[in-house]
Amino acid sequence: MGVILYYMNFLSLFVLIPVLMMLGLFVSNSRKQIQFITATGASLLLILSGIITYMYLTERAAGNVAEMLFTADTVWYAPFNIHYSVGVDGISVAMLILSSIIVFTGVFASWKIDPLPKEFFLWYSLLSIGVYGFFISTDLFTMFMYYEIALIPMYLLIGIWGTGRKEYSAMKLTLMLMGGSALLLVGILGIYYTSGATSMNLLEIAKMKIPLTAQYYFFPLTFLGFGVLGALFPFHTWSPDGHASAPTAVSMLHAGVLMKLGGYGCFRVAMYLMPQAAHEMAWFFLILTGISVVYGAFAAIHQTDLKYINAYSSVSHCGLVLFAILMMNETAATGAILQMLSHGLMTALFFALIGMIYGRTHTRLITEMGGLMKVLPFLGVSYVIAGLASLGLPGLSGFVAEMTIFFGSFQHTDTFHRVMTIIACMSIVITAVYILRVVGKILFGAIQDAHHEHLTDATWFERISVVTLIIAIVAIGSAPFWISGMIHESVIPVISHLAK
Amino acid sequence: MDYSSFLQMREEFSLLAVMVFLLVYDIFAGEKGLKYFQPVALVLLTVHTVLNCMPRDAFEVAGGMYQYVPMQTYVKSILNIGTIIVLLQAHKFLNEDANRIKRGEFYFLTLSTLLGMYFMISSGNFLMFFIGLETASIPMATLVAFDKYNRKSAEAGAKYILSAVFASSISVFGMSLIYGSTGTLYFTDLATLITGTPLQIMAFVFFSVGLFFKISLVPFHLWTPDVYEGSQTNITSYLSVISKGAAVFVLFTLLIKVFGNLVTQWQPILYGLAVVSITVANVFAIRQQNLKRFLAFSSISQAGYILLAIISGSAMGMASLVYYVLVYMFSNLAAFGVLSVIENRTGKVQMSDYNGLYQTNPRLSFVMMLALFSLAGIPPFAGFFSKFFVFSAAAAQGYYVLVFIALLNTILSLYYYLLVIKAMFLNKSENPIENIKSDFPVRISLVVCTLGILLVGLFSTIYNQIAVLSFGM
Amino acid sequence: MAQQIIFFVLAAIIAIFSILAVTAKQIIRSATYLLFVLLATAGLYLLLGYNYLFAVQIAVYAGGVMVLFIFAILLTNRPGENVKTELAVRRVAAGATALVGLAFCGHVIYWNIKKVSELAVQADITPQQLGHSMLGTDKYQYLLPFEVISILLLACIVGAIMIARKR
Amino acid sequence: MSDLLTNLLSGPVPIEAYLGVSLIMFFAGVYGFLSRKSMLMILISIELMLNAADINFVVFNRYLFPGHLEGFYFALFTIAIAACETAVAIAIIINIYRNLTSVEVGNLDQMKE
Amino acid sequence: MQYTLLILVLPLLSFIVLGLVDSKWKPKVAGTIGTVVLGIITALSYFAAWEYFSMHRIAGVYEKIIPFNIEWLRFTDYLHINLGILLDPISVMMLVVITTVSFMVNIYSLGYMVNEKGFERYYAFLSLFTFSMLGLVVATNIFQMYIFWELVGVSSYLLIGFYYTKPSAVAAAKKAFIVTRFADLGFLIGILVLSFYTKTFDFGILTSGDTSVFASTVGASFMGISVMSWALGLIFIGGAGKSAMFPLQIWLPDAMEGPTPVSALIHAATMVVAGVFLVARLFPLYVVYSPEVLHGIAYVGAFTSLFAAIIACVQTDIKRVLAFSTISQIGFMMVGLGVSGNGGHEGVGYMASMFHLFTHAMFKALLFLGAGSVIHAVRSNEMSHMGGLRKYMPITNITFLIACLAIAGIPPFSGFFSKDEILSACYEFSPYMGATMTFIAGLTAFYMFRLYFNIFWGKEHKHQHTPHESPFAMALPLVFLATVTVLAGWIPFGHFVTSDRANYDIHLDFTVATISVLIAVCSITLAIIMYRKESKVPKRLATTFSGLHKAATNRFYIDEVYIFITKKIIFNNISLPLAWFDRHVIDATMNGMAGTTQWVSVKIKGFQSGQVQQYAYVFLLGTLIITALVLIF
Repeated sequence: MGVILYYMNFLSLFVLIPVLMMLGLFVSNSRKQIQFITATGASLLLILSGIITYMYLTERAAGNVAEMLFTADTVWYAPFNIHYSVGVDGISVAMLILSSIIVFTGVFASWKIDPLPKEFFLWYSLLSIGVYGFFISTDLFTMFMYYEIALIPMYLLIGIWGTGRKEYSAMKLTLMLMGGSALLLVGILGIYYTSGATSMNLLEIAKMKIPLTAQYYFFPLTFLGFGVLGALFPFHTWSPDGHASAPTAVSMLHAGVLMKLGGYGCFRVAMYLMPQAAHEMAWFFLILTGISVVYGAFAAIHQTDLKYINAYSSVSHCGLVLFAILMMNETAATGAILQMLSHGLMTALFFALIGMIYGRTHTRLITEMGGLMKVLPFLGVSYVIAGLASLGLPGLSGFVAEMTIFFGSFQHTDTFHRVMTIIACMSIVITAVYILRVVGKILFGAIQDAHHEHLTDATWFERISVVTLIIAIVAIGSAPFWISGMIHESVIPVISHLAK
Repeated sequence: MDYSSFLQMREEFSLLAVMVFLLVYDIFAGEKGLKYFQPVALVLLTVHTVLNCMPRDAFEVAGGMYQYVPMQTYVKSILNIGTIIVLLQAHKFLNEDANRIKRGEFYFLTLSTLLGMYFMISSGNFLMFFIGLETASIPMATLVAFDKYNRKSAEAGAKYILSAVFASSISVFGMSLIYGSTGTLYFTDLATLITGTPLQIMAFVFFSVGLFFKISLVPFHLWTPDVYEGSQTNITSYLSVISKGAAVFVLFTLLIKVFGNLVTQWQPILYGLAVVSITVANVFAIRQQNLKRFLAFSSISQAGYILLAIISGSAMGMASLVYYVLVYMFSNLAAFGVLSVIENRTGKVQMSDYNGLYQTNPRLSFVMMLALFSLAGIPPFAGFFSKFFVFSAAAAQGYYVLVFIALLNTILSLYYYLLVIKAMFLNKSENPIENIKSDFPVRISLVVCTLGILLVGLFSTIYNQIAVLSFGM
Repeated sequence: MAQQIIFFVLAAIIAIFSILAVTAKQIIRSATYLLFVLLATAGLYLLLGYNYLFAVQIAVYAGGVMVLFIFAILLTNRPGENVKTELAVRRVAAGATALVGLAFCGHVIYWNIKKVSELAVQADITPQQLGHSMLGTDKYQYLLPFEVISILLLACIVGAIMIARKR
Repeated sequence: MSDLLTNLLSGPVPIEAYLGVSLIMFFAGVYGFLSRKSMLMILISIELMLNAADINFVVFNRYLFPGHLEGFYFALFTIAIAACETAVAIAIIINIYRNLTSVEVGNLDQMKE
Repeated sequence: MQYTLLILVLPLLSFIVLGLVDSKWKPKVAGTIGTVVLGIITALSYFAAWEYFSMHRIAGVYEKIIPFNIEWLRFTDYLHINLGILLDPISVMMLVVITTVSFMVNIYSLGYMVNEKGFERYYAFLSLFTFSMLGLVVATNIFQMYIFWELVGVSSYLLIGFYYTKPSAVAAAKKAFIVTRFADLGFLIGILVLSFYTKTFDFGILTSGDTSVFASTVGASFMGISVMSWALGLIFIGGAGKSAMFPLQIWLPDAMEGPTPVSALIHAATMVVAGVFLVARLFPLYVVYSPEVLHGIAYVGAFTSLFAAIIACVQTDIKRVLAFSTISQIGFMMVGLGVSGNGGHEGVGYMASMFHLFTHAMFKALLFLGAGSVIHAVRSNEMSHMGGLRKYMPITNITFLIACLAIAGIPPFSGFFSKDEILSACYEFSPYMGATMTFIAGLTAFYMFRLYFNIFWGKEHKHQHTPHESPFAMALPLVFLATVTVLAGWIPFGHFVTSDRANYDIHLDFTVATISVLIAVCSITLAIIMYRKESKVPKRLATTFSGLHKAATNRFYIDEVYIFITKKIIFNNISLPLAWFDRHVIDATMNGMAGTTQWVSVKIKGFQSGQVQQYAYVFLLGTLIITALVLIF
């Protein structure tokens, strides 16, 4: 009866808090109350992620070498061996931190959302349930369930509160991601049934050996399934439209966290459980991800809509995540996780800023803006910082992640992999091109529109959101060792499993 | 002769008692007493449901004419609950002046079809089965034509009775061939006598199309949208949930119990039917503007998904099937409930009429949304779990390609479900449907459905209970 | 020998009038042909020794169903009006399908049925026996269906009246 | 084939003959159902189809499985059910006639696509 | 020598403080903070240099000191990025150069920039730059260098784009960043390749002479070229980008859009020599493992030098002349390294190159600051707007002249000594190289004096405001740098910086010196004739060699080539089609699938005709077909 409530593990708080937020929102009736509830909830989550990180690190320091910590396991659907099981390792902790930061900043970025604030935050909370649940799950079923939970609120969030061709984009995004999850579900079922495991728990299945022929079918399915969410070429087209139409906080959460579900899943599920197929088929996906990386960057050069630029840039950056994962060595994988973290933060920052700029100028076309640095110095400087993070400036998070990926990938013994790495490296130049183009066009130069002369700079809640993100970006960028170490040691079991 | 063994058929007798009582009550009660007709009926039905919800040990009556296994209790209970919900939703409709006079008939006919389904479910002989089937479908035709001065309803009635009779004559022809090739009509005897001769296979196909018709699988589904559209909404929901639910369960039992030896034949048949049903229905559904037609096609594709559970032919499949029917009942009845409330008040059933519904009727649109999400299989609503289990059951038997095709179709189905949600939440309307204050019984029904959608999935007890019994089938 | 001749006569009647019944131009003729077919079927039952069935067939069909038909025809038809058939295309399609179905089913049945031409000797079915098995609760006894079909009949009556009556 | 003919004419009536008759009846019914425009005609065709099944049951019972009366009873009940069907169908058709002043099946086209 | 850490930390703190407070403080305060911090670290650097050169010599060889080193990020067990401080002769020398010039520029800016908006921002960026540049030179490993290399690039970007409302400045900043970024890609790949084979980033290990580190590179080659050549060549591309070697020089002239003190600091004295420093840092590797790349560097340097010198002769924007002159001089340094061998007399090129780096930093900074002073006075960069300024700006005039003499290689100014060493190294390498470089030296003298005379002599231009001498804050650095320029030549540089860190006595090669001085004098004379007074000679020459003149004025159309490549090829032929492809092929495929489904849906609606008989027909057919299929298969 009621497993979730019954056997509480404190990791489940990550899911429970948003649920409570939803309940609170149900009964709330003024904007003040809504703001209070969401801000409190989001702050609690942020604090909780801090606590988890601290506990995790102390536990590890105390010499606990279990693959997953704080595990809890309750049988849910016994006939299908479905368990509600949770647990975290360094990777999940990193993702939880990311999610918490972005959920927190997203709340402030949509402080004055209109219309229907209550509904907005209801769906927003549901979305965060999906995200958190995914990262704490160790059971394939619950993972998949949370994954899907995260998909659906998107439709309404984009459709109701979005801009532009929102209905089209929302539909496209939802359907394409649903397509991904269709592939994924077949993959998951295949994995479970061919492995002969007696539970859907990841760690359990990992101990089993899935027959090679089965792996050949289910690895591509699973990888592609998650890959769609990770904006893998050629299934990335939901991303530009979707991000362009989504409201600020949703873009942030979606690009910042949801796309990371893809990478995380590819790593945790597809590759971890089917190592042999991963080895043999990696080349194909490497080419796809390589295309993603370069292609996304090139496509971004030519866009004129800020959100499109950032969306294509996300395609490129997330491509790099999958690319690194496929290299199957510790360093590259660490880099991939770092890149998820870093890209999550900076793309959230970007979308937050774009949202704020759009809220003032009512345009996202770079041709219609200019010289905003003069009237919006805070937003301008933040935008430059985000841009610099994105193009991989040392001291900001992007650099750490990208370098770890490149150096990790280049350690591969095959020439093919190394050549691919070099091709992927090219993206950093192209990134610089489009980032500087945007910065130059919208922030610098002369003001294009007379109305823009009288814009006001960021308000306090917008500043909270932006500053939090910048602090996180700088923190990771300038002191990467602890988080990199934490991730690295959690990557090792997976990679060593792959190496067998 | 000892008729005491008949008393074991508690479900049937108790329902029959309710029926007879209502018939008498309807005839003899005065104007005053008739006021309480519906509440009395609903209370009696609830009592009947509660009394008969505990499974008992398996038994046979009338020399195997009637066979009971515990699982049937659950199925019958699901049908009971569904019927009660439908009747709650029909409450308002039946209180209208034009219909009050036919109220007793409505209840009697509905319950007699339900009784027919009971017998169909518990039959142990083709004769019983056939009578049950007909009891479930012939009075249904009169229900479909219930709103007899409505041209659409009359047409739907005609279409239904003609199609149904055609289907049952093919089916009965098939039964005759089964009899001809085996010499018996008792299920227990047939299981061994059916050995897979071409005649038996042909007989089997002829026979089963009768059921396919009831489940409305493509290409035996063509009547469905027309009839669903034409008949009164509550009857449509009854058709789409109760009648279909009983039929899928029976199909599964028969396939296992009687045609177990033909498994190599019926698996590919169902495979093809599942693929075609899901796909064709979805492709049709995306274009529908009338929500009743829309839900008709949706129910056809849902039937296709149920076939996945049947194909697996396993205990797991059986449990998934019953569970699927339960969840499908809650979801579909919630959707139809909203539909009927709105149709009864405003007569609007077009999708474009629903534009901006959320602005004026947030609760109704919320329930509708939950129902559609559940039908689309979105977590954390119950529909997700039921779909997952069905897929899981099929995958366990190695039908990965089938699962894959079905899953691809979920994209399509999500698309059209989202169209409705889009209409309600996203679209703006010049003259939206005014705020509707639904009456108490409907509200109860919607609350029950919503709770069902929300909780049946999250609480595993229900499924586990079903699964425990599924091994006895 | 007489049996054979009777059979062939009946068979011929059935075959011919079946086809006539579905192709006749006037509906009243059609109904009449149907009556012939039903009567001939009753004759077959008699030939096979099922007197009781013969009686039921005549009573129910000729006495009940046909009356219903005639009433319905009189209610809905202006006399002398021909009943239209479907377009030629559809007729051909229907005919072809029916023929294919006939051939196909005939083929399957013919090659798979146990070929018996001798009738087993069977004692007459007495009314007592019938009554027994009709009201018994054992195997091969039919009280339960008998009861259930009464419910069906009741429901049908209720339904039919509800539909057919004014208001 | 000639065997069959001689058997037919000289020996006792073989089961195939009965089945042939019922098949013809059945498919005549099918043809009627698919090709006639009047709903009453369609109903007549249905009667043919059901009747064919009855013949099958009776013949099988008498020829192949004379031990019990299963086919016999089935036919008996089917006759009753056919009567029910006819009654309800005719009620509905009359209702249609009241609504449309026609019993042509082609007029039932309010709902499509 | 732990205190050297302060040299890095202080400017960083200064950046953070100045960056965060933004416009809350009075501009003066910000400027003062920046300058004081620079003053402190300059003093620290001088102290460190004194301590290092006087105390840390063991057996005649300067030791390498790593006073501070922490692990910043670990890639693998053997590859980890450390952040630390490496002190050896070249890094200590660079510390001195950077802090000195930076300090001077800070002081100068107090006068030059005082009226600009965003004064604090300016000082914040200057601090950031100083921090990054210092971090670069003291890097203990190649990756630390790369990190600071990038930071230097971004500070350069920010400073060039300081006047962000000016489109040309924004464009120049962007160009500078992207071009160097492109080169950095080479650097990065170079590091990838190098670290892949050597399994280390550490300079200490790489340059220790331990061959076991390179064991795996033996015989490893890619496309017929050994991996070490690939690695070192690619790394050089990075250096070439920062040091504006051909063909990556295009960003530097445009970078003159930034404030002039910035040009003095970044684009003359410090950042642009980072490439030279990089090659010098990895010199032991170049010499041992890939001499062919080293020679390539020499040729690239020589060509760039010549190329830039020719262009410098015809430019009319004084800062651009100086920019091309910078390119040309860096070419000299590259040549010096390229022709050098390792150790002792062989290594004279290395020593000379470093020496030239040092002297050039001083006199080029001086030139830029002088030019800034002039621009400050006349508010224009164009030569035609100047002339006859010597009367108004005596200090500027004299210091500028000193710098010109130094760069022209006239003894006893510092440029003479360093350039002479390079030339003699060139002659030892090959006579042709020597001759070319001598010719370029002559060109240098010519265009510098063309510049000088055009500014301070010649016809006086009508000024709107009467030009006046710069304030004290600007004059002081000029005087200080002029003094250094005069005296620096006498530093016994070989005692401090050599390729093998051992002592080496400089001795002038008088033949080479005489030739070069003669040529310089001739060139100067020519310049005097042509530009001291207004004359028709330049015009006539320009018409005679109109093709060459036009090409040189347009910088040999290299920018156009770049624009062609970026705009036409990348932007229009790759990016645009890709964007199109994305929308109209990939996205259209996805939309097409949806569209097809809709289409099918419309097409098959006829099945649902509403006709019961058709339904029954389908029903029957379905039954028969299923039966048939099952029976047949």
